[in-house]
Amino acid sequence: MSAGFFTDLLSWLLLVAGGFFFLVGAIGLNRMPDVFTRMHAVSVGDTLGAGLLVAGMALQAGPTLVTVKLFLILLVIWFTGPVATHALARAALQDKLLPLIANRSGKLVEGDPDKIALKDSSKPGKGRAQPSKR
Amino acid sequence: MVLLSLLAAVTIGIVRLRNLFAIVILSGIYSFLMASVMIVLDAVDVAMTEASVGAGISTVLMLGVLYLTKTEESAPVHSPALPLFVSAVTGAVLIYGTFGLPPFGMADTPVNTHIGPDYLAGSIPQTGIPNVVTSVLASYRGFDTLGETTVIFTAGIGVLLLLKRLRRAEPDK
Amino acid sequence: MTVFSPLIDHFNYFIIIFLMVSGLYVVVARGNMIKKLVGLMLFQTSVYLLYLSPGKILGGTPPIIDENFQIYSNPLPHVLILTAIVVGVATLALGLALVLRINEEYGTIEEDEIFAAGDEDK
Amino acid sequence: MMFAAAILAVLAALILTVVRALKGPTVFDRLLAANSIGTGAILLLALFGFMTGRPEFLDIGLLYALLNVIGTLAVLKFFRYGSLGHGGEEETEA
Repeated sequence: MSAGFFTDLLSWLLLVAGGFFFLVGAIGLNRMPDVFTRMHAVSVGDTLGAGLLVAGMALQAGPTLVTVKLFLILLVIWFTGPVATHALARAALQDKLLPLIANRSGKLVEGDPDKIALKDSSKPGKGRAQPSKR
Repeated sequence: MVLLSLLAAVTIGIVRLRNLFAIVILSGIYSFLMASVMIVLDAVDVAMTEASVGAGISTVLMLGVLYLTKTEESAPVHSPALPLFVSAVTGAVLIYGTFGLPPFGMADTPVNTHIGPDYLAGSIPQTGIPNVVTSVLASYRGFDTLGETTVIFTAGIGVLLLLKRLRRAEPDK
Repeated sequence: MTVFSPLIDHFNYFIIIFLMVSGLYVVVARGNMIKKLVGLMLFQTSVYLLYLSPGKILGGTPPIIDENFQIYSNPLPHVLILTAIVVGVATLALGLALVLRINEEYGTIEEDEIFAAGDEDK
Repeated sequence: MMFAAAILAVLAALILTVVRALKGPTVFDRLLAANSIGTGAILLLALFGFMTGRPEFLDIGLLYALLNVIGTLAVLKFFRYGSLGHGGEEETEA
């Protein structure tokens, strides 16, 4: 009885946390200013959210075939998500879509990552505060 | 219900957008949402087919055609008033018609009492297949499926004929 | 409550009809061939939903026989729609092939430009 | 009950994602949203299966996951090379 109760409690926690992270990812998808930062937001939901949700469901399912399938799905999501995001970022960069970079006054402007990197190396005092996101 | 509203929202997007790439991507999203709705409506096999056909094959086919043509729709020349009027009238008539339909999810409607239960009861004893959709598709209504296969075959031949002319014409250029 | 209950009971039908009508609108009003095909797809999928939604029984499960369950949704619409989806993709492929052929012949996929080109030929 | 809570969260996330897909200024935004919707649909499907007590339909989730990435990569490959491998004609016959 108590073991079942703890399992339920744990899967409650995992499911709520997973739902929360997935929601946070979606909110980030709406709030972030450009494509590259949005990718960053989505990855939260894709990895942590999906992982916690799957873990919560697996606790409820117990050691059955269902659990195996769940973890297979998780594996596929975890492998394909970064691949798709990487390809997306590459294609976006190739399509002359530049990431937004904060300039001196903190305003967001479109910047060329190569030029920024050059500027950083020429002025070592400033440091690499804005690495170009690929 | 929320999923259905999302479907409607995506539809509005499809109608309004003019970039054909965005339209194809949105139709992929539409297919995913549609498949989710079908899961909720208990149609698991249909959802599987819809996902693979709608989100997979259709998207790839349309992209292939977009590659060979162009990706931007030109601005509409005619005023949309007449089609809008026709659509609105059709929609109004159809919505009037829905009030004659039974409410959602009732078990005692004519649809659900006439022949479906026979299949459900007969599937295991008569065919031994636990998935009733499979048994009806392949066993009770096998001729329908034969007809379907014929249609696909015909469509395949049509596509081949059309594209054969295309390929023969290309080296001349 | 009495006013709104038919609206809630028929909500899925309303959405279906909205999809159907917007598909119709796209097919009639837009000149672009590929967009017309997408509109055709919208119309088709709305019909799928129209078939599937009366077959759902509240509290039922998918029609895969299992001794733990008693109520199943109606399997017949699923079969019909399965056929319809496959035929739908076949017609879509045929339509896209036609679009390619038209594009090769006229150099455009806009309806109006095709008509204009046809008039010039006469 | 716990599955219902998670389903609500995923549904809300899906709504927000669809908003982005409709608003998205560039094609890439929409594509990102499409990818995210695919993940959301998988999770929704799994949670729904658990809620109704028939969690055997996870194969479909697996199919969704694979199709999701195939669709995304097809579009992206299009952007990168301007074609889908051999060009459009071959693809149409498939």
